[in-house]
Amino acid sequence: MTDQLVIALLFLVNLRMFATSRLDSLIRGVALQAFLLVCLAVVSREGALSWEGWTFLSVTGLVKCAVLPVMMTRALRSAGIRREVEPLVGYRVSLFIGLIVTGFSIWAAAQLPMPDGAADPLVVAAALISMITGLFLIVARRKAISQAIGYLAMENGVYVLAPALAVHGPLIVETGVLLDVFVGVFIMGVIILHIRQEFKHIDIDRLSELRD
Amino acid sequence: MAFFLLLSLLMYLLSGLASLAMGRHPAWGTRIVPFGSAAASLCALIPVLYVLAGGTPVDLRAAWSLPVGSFHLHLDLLSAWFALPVILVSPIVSFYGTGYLRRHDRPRETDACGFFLQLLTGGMLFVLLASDGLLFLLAWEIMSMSAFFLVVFEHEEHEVQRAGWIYLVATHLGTAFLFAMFVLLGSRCGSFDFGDFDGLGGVADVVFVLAVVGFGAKAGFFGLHVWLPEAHPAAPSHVSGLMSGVMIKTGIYGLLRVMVLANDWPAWWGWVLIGIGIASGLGGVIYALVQHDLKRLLAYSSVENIGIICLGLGMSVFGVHSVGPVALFAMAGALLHVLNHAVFKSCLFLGAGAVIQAVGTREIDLLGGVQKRMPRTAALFLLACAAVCGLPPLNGFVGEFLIYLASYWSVLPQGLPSVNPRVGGFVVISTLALIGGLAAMCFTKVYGAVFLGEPRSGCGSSATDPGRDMSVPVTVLAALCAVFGLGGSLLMLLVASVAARIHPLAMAAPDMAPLREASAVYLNVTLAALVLAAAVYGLWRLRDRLLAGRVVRTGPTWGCGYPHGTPRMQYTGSSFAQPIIAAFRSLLRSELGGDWPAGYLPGRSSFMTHTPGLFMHRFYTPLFAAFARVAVRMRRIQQGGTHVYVFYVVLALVAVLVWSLL
Amino acid sequence: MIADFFAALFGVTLALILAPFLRTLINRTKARMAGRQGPPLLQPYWSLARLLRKGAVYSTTTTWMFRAGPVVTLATMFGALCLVPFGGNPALLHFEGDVLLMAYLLALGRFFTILAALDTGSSFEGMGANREAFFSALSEPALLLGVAGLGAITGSVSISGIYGRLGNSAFLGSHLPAMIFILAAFVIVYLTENARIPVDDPTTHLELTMIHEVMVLDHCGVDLAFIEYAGALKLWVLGLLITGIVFPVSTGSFWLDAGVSLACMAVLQICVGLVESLMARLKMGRVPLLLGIAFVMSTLWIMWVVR
Amino acid sequence: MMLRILLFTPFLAGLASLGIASDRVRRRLITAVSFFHLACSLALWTAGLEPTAGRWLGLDALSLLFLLVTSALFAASSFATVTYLRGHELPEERRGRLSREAVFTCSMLFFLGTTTLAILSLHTGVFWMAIEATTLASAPMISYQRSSRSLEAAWKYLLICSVGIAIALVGNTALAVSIAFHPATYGLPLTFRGLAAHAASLHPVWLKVAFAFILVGYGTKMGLAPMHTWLPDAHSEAPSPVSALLSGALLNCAFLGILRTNAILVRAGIGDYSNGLLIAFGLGSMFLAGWFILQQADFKRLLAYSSIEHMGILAIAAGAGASFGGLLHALNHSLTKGALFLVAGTILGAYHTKSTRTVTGVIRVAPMTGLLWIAGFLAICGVPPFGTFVSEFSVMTVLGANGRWWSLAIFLLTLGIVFVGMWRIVIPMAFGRPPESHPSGAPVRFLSVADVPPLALLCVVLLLGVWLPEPLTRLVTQAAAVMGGL
Repeated sequence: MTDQLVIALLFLVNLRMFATSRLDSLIRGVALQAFLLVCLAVVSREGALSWEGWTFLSVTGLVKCAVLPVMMTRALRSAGIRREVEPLVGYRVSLFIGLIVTGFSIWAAAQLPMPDGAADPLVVAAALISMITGLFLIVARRKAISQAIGYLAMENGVYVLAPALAVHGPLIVETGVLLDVFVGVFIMGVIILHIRQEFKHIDIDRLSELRD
Repeated sequence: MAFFLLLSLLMYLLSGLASLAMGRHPAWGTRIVPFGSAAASLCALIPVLYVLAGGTPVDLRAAWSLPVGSFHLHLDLLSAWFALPVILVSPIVSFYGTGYLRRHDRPRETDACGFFLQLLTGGMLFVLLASDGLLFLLAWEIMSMSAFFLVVFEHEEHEVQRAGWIYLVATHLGTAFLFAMFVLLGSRCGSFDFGDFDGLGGVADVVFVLAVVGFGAKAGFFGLHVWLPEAHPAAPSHVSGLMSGVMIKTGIYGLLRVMVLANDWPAWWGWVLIGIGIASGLGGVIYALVQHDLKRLLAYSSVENIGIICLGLGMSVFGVHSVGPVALFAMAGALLHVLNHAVFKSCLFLGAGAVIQAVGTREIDLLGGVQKRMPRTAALFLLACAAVCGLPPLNGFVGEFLIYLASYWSVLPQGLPSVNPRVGGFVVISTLALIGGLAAMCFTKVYGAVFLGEPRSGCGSSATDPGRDMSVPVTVLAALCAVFGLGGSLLMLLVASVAARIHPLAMAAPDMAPLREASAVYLNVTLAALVLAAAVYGLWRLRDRLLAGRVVRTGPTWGCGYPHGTPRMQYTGSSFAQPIIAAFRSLLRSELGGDWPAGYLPGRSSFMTHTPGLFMHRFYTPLFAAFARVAVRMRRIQQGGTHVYVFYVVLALVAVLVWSLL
Repeated sequence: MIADFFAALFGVTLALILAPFLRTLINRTKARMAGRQGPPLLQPYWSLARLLRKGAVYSTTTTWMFRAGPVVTLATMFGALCLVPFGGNPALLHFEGDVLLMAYLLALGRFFTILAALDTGSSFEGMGANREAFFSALSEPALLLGVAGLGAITGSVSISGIYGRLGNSAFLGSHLPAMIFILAAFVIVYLTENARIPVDDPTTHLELTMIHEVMVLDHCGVDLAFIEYAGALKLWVLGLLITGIVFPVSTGSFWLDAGVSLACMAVLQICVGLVESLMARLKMGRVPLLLGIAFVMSTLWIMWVVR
Repeated sequence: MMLRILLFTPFLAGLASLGIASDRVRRRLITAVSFFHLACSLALWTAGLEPTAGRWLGLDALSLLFLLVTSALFAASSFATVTYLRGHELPEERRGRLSREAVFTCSMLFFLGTTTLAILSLHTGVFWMAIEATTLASAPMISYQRSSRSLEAAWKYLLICSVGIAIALVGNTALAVSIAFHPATYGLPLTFRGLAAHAASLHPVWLKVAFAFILVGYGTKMGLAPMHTWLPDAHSEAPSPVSALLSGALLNCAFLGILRTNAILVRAGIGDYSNGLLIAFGLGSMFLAGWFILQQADFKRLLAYSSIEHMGILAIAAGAGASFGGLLHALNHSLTKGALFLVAGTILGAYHTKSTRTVTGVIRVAPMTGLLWIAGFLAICGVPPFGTFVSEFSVMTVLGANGRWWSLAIFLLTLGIVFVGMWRIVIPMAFGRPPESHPSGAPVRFLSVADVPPLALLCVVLLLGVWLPEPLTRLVTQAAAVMGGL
């Protein structure tokens, strides 16, 4: 029951991320997405969770819902931009694409041969849609920061895919993955700052001096 | 015997390295290369003569740690025969080279030149010895690459760089076909050892085509010849001599090596070879005729001679299906022409080099009257010219004589079912005759325009014969032209065993009796030559005797009533070639230019012709331009947008998923 | 064997003596056609003798090449003379492929004539040399191919063999058209090589129209004599190739054969005279066409011979 | 033990370098650590190979081979790094602890560490971690100059590779799922070897999915077309020693992941599928790279594209089952390309431009550099007697033996295009007169210090072309066996 609720929320959040133009709401969206995904991870393995599992999940939640968003917001401030004007793909179209993609991911999740003990296909679908959202943001948005957000969203999706498919990676690996993501986003932020200093803007499509 | 071969290869390498190391040494610098080359040649000469004299083939296998291929050297009659020109010409050339390069002041390039010259010569020998696919390619590339570094000797000039690039591309694209050929053979025969290639793994026809293209690029078959007229003018003259005289023959060698491994020679191989022969022979000589650049002209004449060799090979393919001595004669003729062309062509290049160095230009139409200033060089060059025209009693005649003879035999009625031999012989005779006439025209043009008459420009008014270091090698080569010509019978005896064993049918029972008769026949030619010489001498004396008591005055050339003749009014090489340009307009597509005399009192007028290479101009240049255009169009893929790049990733992922799940 | 040798020797000496006389025949014919008296019969001999007695003027431009030209040309003609059979007997020197030697001896002589002409540095002689080289390059294949055709018919690869066997009438049947074409080709080659009308005009003195004559403009005295004599010999040598086809004599008796061939030779020269007086010289640009025709005709035998 | 030392030394040194104030010490540190690393891996080799199979880390022939290549390249390029840093001294106030150069040193050492980790890791997850970590460690090195171009390159590199590697993570998950269907494999630790051992009882569909994701993911990092797009930018903008490392070490690591996964599929009996994909991507990469090499205006980009082409060759070799030739080619290519990038760095230092049109007459300006430039290109074109010739030829022979004639044709065609394009560019660069702008008065030294490392590398390649030492042959053979999934 709860998980269905979470999934529904998740779909909504993702659609919102497809459609929104304000970068701060995008960040909030990704934070919320992360939170919901963690919740999904919790509910998808019914309570069979050791204490280090709990700690790990809480750490993850902390990093993904609090630390990274905060970092992003600060990068956003220093970059001094609020919203994504004229994206490569307009917002209505994006929303439309979002709907299509949602449908596709639900269908795809239904197609997959599930191992026993796997969660509800909808969970998988939720993971997929989050990933696709991330990819879409990277492809269809101009600002470097929204691409970073996209990367984060994608990571969220990938991250929850494992528990959804009843795959329990060893803790150390999970930690390493989390660390990587953290450092990755951190460095992205740093580079965004440098780009900001160098170019006075962070429009990726104007960032195409290197070409053949 | 194998020891000597290894030793000679090693000597080439070591002397090359030594010349790199101590090239500036006052005493040694100039000596290392030629003497090293001579010593190596002597070492190689022993086993080569041993094999040619009927000894057992020299075979050497050694362990080699590479994943594919094995270290297998093999010196049989075929490779021994092709080794002859290498051994004979390379030392002479390198002796000349030291003198030639001393006159350029480029110490570093000179050292490199010495090194790569040794590498080239050793590489050629290595190619002839290698009896394993990988080893062969190794040797082949070493040879080609060192030739490249020799070509770019004067690398500041843009033409030289371009020439080097063209040569490199030509040789490498040719080699790509050889890669394919050896991979095919290896996959069919299970190993890369030539010993296992018997019957060419049942894919003889494919292999033959690949070999024709791959080796033809090196040999300079017409159409694949574009690098010769570029590289030879660019390279130092002795290098051009070596490349044009000897290196391009390795292409013929490779082709023959492959053909020998076949069980049978289908008739269409013969037609292919004769077709190549006609194209190369006629195309080569016609293009040679219309050139203004002395060395470019010589390069085209090499294409022509390769064509003659191909005609011989084609005839011998037909000979396999015919009776009588056709196959034997044709093959022997081709092989002899390989040797003889090596001699007279290198002689021509060395002589041309001496002239060019003395007068400082390669433009034929700027020269004239060089004979008065460089009489010795002129005489030697004349000899070589007569040889390249195939005039008796010089060595150019020997090979052509045999090929002609084979063709005459093959048109005789023999009651064979197939008409291929008779028609083939008929075609070969007509082509050879045309080539001969045009070649005579071409080289009378060269000699007349460069050496005879009055100087057409100030070029080289102070030219003199070069010193002994350069003139002796040329003399030796010219002498070889005469000796090989007069001793044609002996050459035929020498080549008999080789030619007789090459044929797939004759392998078992080589029959070289006809060649013995032919060599006896050729004695008549020698005899006639001697009689001729006697007659010339006698008539000359007679003339002197008759003129003895008479008034012999000198005066200006009769100008036919035009009193103010100037040297620039002489018939130039261009005007000499004009009828050809007119006759073959459609083929040559020469560009005629200059301003024609106009009005009643015309001012200064001029005329120029330029004949671009057909394939270069109409095929390769457009082709490469097209490639460049496509490349530019492809650039759009890498247009700089990150999201586009990520989109590529996504697309690839989707594509792969779809392909793997559907 | 010995008889053959002496017969051939006789043929050669006959040629050496009678060759200049052929000029007379041609000129007489032309004169008669033009209704003139014509030069005395022995005129060529007189002119040769006078030339041999003259002194010489050499251009300062020239080198030994200029002097070598006539000598080598004459020598090569001697050589060629030894290779063609006369009157059904094998030639003085005959072997497989002697036709090649003959053709290339002619080429050698031409080579030196051309170089000698270029040695003078005169633009006119250069022009003549150029034409000579070009036209001979076209006529040589016709000659060699024609001989090859005859060889294919008779089954021999030496001139003497070929002309010896042409006698028996077995070839006349199916091969007649082939032989006619070859003959036609030979006639054109004959006119070209000997610089006769319609290819060249030996009588005119307008340098621009001449080929062979203009090449020897600067030669005089002995050299000119050599050249003239060589030209006469060339008439004879190539003439034998034609007469051998037209009238392949093989009556047993030697003297008869010799006489017949001499008669044929005379007739041939008269025909040449007739051609010269009935035809005009072709435009220089058309000559290659004519030679092309000769080449084609010399190839046509393939259709009858190779089946 | 040895492995741990090998692994942790770089990390510790990296952390330490952050705290070091003096540039000289830090630069010394780089050289010292790289040579220590090289010594350790050589010691591992000479110690004789016992496949240590820990749960996370382990050493087998394959990893040893790549380890040797990596540490050799690091050792070679450490000198060049030092010279580079000397050449780009920062202003006084920017020196000291946590300075940009300190960060650079740190990330370089971390890069070494993460590369080692990737090579040594047996567990799919750890491998993934390590690969992502290499990206993170190398990004700051690319953006070292802080120029607009280098920042752009770094951003593209970071983003595209991160996305790709995230995709690869999905592949890992799919692998994990594929074991969940069969009791024999349920709960199996996700080590490459373990998976290969039980390959038969894995779920084929999930395996296919896994391979698809992993191929695209790690392929992005390896530079297979069309995921290669970051590679030319990163290689051309990074400092030349870094480019050498990226091209010689990093790409190989990603390739390692694909290899090990492919081994699993081969053992699972769906090798045709994965091999077909590999060959397709390989040919695609070669072909595309060939076109971009034609008329390339920037010689570092030229080298980058040639790396793409050679990655294609490696993929083809893996797909065609030319294990020996492929691994040999990986070795040869890494050494050659490393040498070429180092030489490119020298040329860049001498001419201050990467434009192929303005650089002329290198053998006049710096003879040895010019010679190395030419020799390097001969080697990279697979011209004998260099090792690349042997390895490429043996790959071709396998293609022929499998009867893949079309692949062979495209292969040869591409090699031809590449050759034409490269020499069109290289001849005017190496030969000719130096540009007028260049100070001709400068005294020409035949051999400068900067030439020594590339010279050494090329000598090794040359040696490998004429003689393979027996231990190396054994190593490569064993590695090939590992490639077969044994």
